[in-house]
Amino acid sequence: MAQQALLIALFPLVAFVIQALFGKKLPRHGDFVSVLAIFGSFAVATPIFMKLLTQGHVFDTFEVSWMTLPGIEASGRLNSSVNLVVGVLINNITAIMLFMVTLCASLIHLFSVGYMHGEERYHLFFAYISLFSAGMLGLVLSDNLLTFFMCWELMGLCSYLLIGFYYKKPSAINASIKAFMTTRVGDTMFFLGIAGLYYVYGTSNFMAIYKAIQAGVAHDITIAGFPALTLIGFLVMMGTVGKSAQFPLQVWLPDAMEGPTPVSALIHAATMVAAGVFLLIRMFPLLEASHVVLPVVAYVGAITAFLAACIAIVQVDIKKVLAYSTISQLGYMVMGVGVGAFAPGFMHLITHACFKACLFLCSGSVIHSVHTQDMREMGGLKSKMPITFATMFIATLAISGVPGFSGFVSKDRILGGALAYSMEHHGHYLIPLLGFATAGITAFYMFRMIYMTFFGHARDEHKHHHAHEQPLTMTIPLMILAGLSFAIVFAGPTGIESVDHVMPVKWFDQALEGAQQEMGIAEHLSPEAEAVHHQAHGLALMLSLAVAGLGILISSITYLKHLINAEAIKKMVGPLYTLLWNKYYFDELYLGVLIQKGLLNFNRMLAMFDDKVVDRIFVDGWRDVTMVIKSFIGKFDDIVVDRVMVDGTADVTAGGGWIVRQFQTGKVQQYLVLTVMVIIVALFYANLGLK
Amino acid sequence: MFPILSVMTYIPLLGMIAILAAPRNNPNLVRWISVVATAVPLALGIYLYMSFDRTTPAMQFVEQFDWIKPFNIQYYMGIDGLSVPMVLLTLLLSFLCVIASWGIEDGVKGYYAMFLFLETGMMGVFCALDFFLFFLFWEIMLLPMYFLIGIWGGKEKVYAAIKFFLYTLFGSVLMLLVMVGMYYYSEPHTFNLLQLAQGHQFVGKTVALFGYQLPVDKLFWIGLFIGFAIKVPIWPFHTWLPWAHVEAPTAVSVILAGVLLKMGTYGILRMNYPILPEATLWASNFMMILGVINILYGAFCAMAQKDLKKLVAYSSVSHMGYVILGMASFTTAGVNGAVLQMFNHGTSTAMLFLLVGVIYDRVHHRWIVKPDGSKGFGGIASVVPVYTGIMAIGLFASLGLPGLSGFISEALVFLGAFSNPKFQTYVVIGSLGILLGAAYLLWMFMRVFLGPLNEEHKDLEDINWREILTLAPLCVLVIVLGVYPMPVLNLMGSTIAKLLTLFS
Amino acid sequence: MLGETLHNIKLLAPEVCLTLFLCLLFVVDGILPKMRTNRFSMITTVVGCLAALVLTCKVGQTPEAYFGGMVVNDGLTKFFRYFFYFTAAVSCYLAFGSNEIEKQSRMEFSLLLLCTTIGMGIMATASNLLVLYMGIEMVSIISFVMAGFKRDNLRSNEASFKYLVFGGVASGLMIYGFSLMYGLTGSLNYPQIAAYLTSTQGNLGLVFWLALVLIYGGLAYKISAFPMHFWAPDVYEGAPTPVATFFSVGPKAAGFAAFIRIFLTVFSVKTAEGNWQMINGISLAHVIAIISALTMLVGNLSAIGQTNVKRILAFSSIAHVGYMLMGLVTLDRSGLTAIIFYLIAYCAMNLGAFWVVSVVSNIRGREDLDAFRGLGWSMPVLGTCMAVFIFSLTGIPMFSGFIGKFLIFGSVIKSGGFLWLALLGVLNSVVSLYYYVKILKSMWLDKPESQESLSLSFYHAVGLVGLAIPTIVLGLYFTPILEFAERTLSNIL
Amino acid sequence: MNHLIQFSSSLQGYLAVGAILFALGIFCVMTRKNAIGILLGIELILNAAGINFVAFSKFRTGLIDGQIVALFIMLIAAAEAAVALAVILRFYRLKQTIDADEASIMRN
Repeated sequence: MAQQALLIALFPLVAFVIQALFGKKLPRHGDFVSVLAIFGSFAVATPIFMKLLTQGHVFDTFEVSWMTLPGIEASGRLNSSVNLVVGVLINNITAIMLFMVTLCASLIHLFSVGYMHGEERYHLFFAYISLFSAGMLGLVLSDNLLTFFMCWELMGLCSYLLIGFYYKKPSAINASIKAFMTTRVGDTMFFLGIAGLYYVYGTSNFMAIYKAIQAGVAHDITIAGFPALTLIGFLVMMGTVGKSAQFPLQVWLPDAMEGPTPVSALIHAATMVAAGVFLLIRMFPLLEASHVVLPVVAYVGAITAFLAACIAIVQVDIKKVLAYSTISQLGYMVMGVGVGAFAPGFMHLITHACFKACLFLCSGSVIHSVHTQDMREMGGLKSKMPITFATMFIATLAISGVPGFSGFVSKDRILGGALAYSMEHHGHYLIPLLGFATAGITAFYMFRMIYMTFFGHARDEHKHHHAHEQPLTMTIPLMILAGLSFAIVFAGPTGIESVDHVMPVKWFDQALEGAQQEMGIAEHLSPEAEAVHHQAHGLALMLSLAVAGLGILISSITYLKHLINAEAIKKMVGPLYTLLWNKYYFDELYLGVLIQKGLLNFNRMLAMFDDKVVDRIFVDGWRDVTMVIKSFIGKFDDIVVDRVMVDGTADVTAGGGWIVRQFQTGKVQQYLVLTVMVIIVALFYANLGLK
Repeated sequence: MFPILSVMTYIPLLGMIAILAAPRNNPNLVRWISVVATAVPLALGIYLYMSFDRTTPAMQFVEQFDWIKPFNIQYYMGIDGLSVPMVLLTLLLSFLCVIASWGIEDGVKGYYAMFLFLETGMMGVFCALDFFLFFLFWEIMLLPMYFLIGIWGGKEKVYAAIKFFLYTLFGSVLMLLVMVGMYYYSEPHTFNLLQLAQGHQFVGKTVALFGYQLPVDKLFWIGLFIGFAIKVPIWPFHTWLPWAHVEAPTAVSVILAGVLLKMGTYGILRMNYPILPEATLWASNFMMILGVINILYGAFCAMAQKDLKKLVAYSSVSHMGYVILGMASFTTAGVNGAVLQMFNHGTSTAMLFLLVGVIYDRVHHRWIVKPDGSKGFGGIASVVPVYTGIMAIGLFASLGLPGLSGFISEALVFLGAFSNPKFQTYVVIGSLGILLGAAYLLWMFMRVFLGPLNEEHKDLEDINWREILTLAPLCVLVIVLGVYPMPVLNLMGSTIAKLLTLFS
Repeated sequence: MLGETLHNIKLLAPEVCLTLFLCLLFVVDGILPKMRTNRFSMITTVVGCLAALVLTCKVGQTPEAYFGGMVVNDGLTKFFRYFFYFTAAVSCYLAFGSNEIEKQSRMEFSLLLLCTTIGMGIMATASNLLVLYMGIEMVSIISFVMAGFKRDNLRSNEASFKYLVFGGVASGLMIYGFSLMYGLTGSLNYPQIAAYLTSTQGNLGLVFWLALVLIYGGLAYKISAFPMHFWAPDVYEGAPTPVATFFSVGPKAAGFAAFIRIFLTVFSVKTAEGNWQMINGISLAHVIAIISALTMLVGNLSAIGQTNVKRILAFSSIAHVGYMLMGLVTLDRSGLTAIIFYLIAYCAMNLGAFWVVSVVSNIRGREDLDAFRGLGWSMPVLGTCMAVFIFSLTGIPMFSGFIGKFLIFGSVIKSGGFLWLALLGVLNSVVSLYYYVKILKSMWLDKPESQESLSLSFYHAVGLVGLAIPTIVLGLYFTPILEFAERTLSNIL
Repeated sequence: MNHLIQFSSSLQGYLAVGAILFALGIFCVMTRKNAIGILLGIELILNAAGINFVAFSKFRTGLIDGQIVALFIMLIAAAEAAVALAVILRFYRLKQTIDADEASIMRN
């Protein structure tokens, strides 16, 4: 079964090659090649998912040795001292991820056929998207961190190419380089983490690492002074921080909105950014083993969630709002994993992928019809675009955590886990606090977006007049994605008996249970811990409902009924608003101080140093030194020193040559004087030598 | 049996003689002679690759007979895992460069004669196993390089040529002293590199210098290291590189970056490591520091460059830093990664230089940002799409993007170096190089290819078939080795394993 | 008695043969004035030299002193005789191709050249202070005349005047040194002097050192070593190029012959396994090392700033004397083999380099670097030969110059004590590249102003290529020369 | 200095004369402006050597080879003088002066 799974990643790869080489010449510029390829992958992924649903457990691996470097034993026989083995791992998590990724990707491919119609480099767009899908699926399938990292960076490349798709716009190029460089910061640390793993365990295969951690191998090894597991855990976390745009490396995601909207949907909502969280899930046993890293992960997640949510409030660009909401939701997932709620975190990843993809595609269809991204120029589109409105509204309900929708199920569990974590450890109350606050703010700004775009009167008549519903190819994906946002799809025990028995399908929890067994972390809680959890989940349910309702209420008052004047609040809040508007000045900090003033000046100075000083002083010129001497010794030397200056050590030798040549005065008698003087000196030494 | 190595080395020499004899006013005949003179050794090289035995670390295709009996100097040629990749790289790049320099008009005979003479020198260096023969080929290469840079170079060609010649000669005269020293301090006086490596002959001895009794093996190690470090180039000795690369014609700077830089590291692995293992261990920390400096220094300087070729030159300094990092780690993965990086850097930098040459032939300037601050190039991706595509491949290969060859060797170097507990802090600092590498290459890609079109270059015509022919094999190599590196990696495995037994 | 003199004359056959050719020239000069201006005199000189070469092969190999110990015939003499006659033949061939020697004074030139060659022969075979003085003076006085051969040229006259004054004083010092040595040891023959010096068991007085310094002064003038090198650049630049060519190789080698002869037979004694060991009390190794270092430095450093190619080559010949003296530091077999090989290599490459300068001065009338501009492209054969000679002079492998330096550094490093000297020598050869390549830069790297393609006459081409080929061949395969040097050294008296 | 003592007393005188002549010769060569003056200096040096040889031949060895050398020295001095005068004559014809410092066209 694992061999067929390889096909999932190979189809889009083949599509990329075909598209890149012959895209332009194919009919319809070859968009059908990519779409067929991704649907093919979906077709292969579904039976695996079905097998998981029916049997509740699926496991298969397939390995091939990629690089073997021989070493010589004492006996002189060649053994393979370094053997990099790579392959495919299919377990419950992979099956779910495969299904979700291929589903979202297929729908987004379909959507972009309509959205990108008429674009100048149409065929290249599909080439890049296929390459990206191949990278993402490769990442999901790979059973070791090396190929994981390779696909990870391949996706980084595709996001660079796709963000910079409209390369005529300077802002797009800057955004693409910013994205690539920021993620690369995270990737470099992640790679060091992998190197650490090879150092500690000699392999980066997940299964091998799980077994080694269970066996308690290598708890005492230190790398460069730090305990090994903590350092590796931290480095792996930094990989996620880079890729999933967590604090402090979150600056690139909002700018990544420069790319076409399907790209934002596929890459910057559903899959790539989720890969960071997927990494945490894959490496959860390692993080858990190091005890120090998990709380850090939780705090990073919580802080990112809260900060991003606040910024989203003030955004006017529809895609920017969604971008910040993505960062915020990712913060949720990271917080979930951080507090040990590993299963809800993964669940939120899946649910978020669906409804966030739907939200982005809806915003895409809105932008496609009104040709602007600024919400202040929209309004009253409800009547004009009924299907887009309906699907977008469902997705908004899901993300705001309204019960009955998938978002509620996963977010509630995460908040429950966070609460349980803080109650258990009698500390860290900041994490659940930030969690609930973010939940409220999320509801607030999502409904603000809905009201500003669809409700109220049209602010710009010309655009309103043009608004029209999108063709079927674009609306069908919206409907399917909206459908997935309903809770029954993922229903699982919500802790409330009455609600639970209504939800017939518990497949998700069974799958996660099986996965935890494999990872060796199925913690069997002690009775009182069980009670604390139960109590926490009940409390969390109440709190999240209250907070979500509050958010929606405030949002409707200000933006639907206009009872509170948003402008007045803005003035009253004043400096806080500008702080939020400038995204806490992170951009200025990174780009301005760190890059412009710090790095580039340093380079310019170093290059000048290399060219002028090292090249000149050590090698080419003693000019400055001779200048200093000149100023002291005065006129006579001025004549001698000036004529000596030629070029560097060459100066010195040439200078030496010049001095020696001055003895060659041309007058033969002076030669004789010199010769006789040398002979007298020689005699003096001979005499001295004799004594 | 058929002396394949000598034949491969001397066919270009025959080609040179044929060219000198060819009539003056027929440049095409000269070009075709040189194509044949490089194609035949390439074909033999492919046969060599096929029939090379990957399992034994011993020397293969050995040719050994007495040359100068009184000094026990032998004509001793042979290749093993270390030299095969370099030999193949030399043959391939020479063949491609001969095609790439089709556009040379003035002094065609002189140019191709010098070029073929250079190839003989390079082949000799990689195949020679007798120190005297090695030194002979090592210095012979300087002559054609001086004339190639000096006559067909850019504006400051004369200064660059003499600087290159003086620098490398300084290095190689130190090597001459070490060679003679090793001859007289080895028990049965010999120049044979394999015999010199037997029995740690130089460990105890000392020599008097300025009144002190200095240990002989450390002095030899330092002398050889300086000679080879100038070639690599390693940090304090690198200032000739930007000059020589910028002023040399395209094909020559490809060979300079593709092959000549590797001779330094190849020399260290061929001589310093096996003959003076104790001294190498003694100096491993020192080499690691220099490697890290090379990486960061090259990257930082590259960031501030405004000339395309100088940027690629400094990037070579940075990439060679990885090789030194890998070599100094004494781990299987590290050293294998280093030798693979020598091969991969050869292909990816050759691509970059060829591409810079393509744009230079059309526009006759290489300014990313003109000295007066105005834009050199801008947004030419829309005008020359195919060229941009190939440049992207070359760029991302040298960037170390997974899926292309640069990543594999960088990964091996870092995995290897990291698994040696002594050097972990160095590796962490060195990994900054990966980050900076991405920065300056992407900055260049953005400034030259993306953004609004610079009107000056509206009518730039795209890459033609001849240029594609030179770049295609390199693209294929870069991609194939990125996916499955074993075809090149298994060549060197057994030799490096045997080499490392000295250090375990 | 008669039989013995006959035997002695048979041993002196080459010199005798040359004298006969000299007389022939005198007679022809008197009888057939027409022969003065054509190539007859060159042909006779060359034939004379070849005949002498053949006779030297015939002369017996067994080392013996004859004419009462005043003259000795052994391996050293045989080698240097080959050397002188070859140099004389080539210089004469070169001179007749250059327009600096007018047609009417061709006869005189050949006469002077033959005479100098005989003088050099005597210097090499002398094992008696008087005979040595005769030989040196014979060569010097004729060289004064040859230096000033271009009568109406101011620079040539100035060259001969300087050479005259400096040479006169130097040989004066030398003969005064000889007188003191004669006074101290009571004999003129080297063996007796050596016997006396060994008998003093090391407590040699100040007089001996004074004599030694003065004798060194005289000999250093001949090979233009450190304190006595001042005359060389001016004389080489002023003298006509063929004469300068001859000066840089012939008399210099003769000086070396005398230097080695005195060193080996007077100041040291032959040890068992064929090396030489200083007489106790005289440890000159460090003195020679310092002299060689200073000579190298003076030669190389002064040459850097020069623009006149002849002057560059003059300084380079001083530098090469410095390299050769390094061989004498250890006085063992490898050192002397190195000197012999270096002399052979130096002869070929230096003759070639000067020959190119002579051809250029034929065409362009002047010898500064601008005259060489673009000559590589207009005369490829000349350019390539010059490249071969220049790279060989610098010591780049594949050329004989490198092998010379390789052997010299080898002998120095082998002795172990003088690593600093080897380092200095190596750095000097890097510095030497700087000014040598300036010549190639102007020949090849600079484009010629006018595109006129000059043709190199066959007369010169034969000579140049004839010298370039051995420079390359010796660079690649030099075993026969080593064996020849071995034979030479094995039978020194 | 003990070697000199064993010679008979009168040798001292000759050697002293020789040495003085030698010193004068060198001094004369170095200081005289006039080219002919320089030649005189050279002749003085050669004669000093001649005196030494004759003195040693009489007192030290008693053989006549010292005197033969003196003869040869005179011979060579004559030859040298002839050539020198010819060169100086040509020098005068070209530069109308025989000041030694004039001969310095070719320098460093």
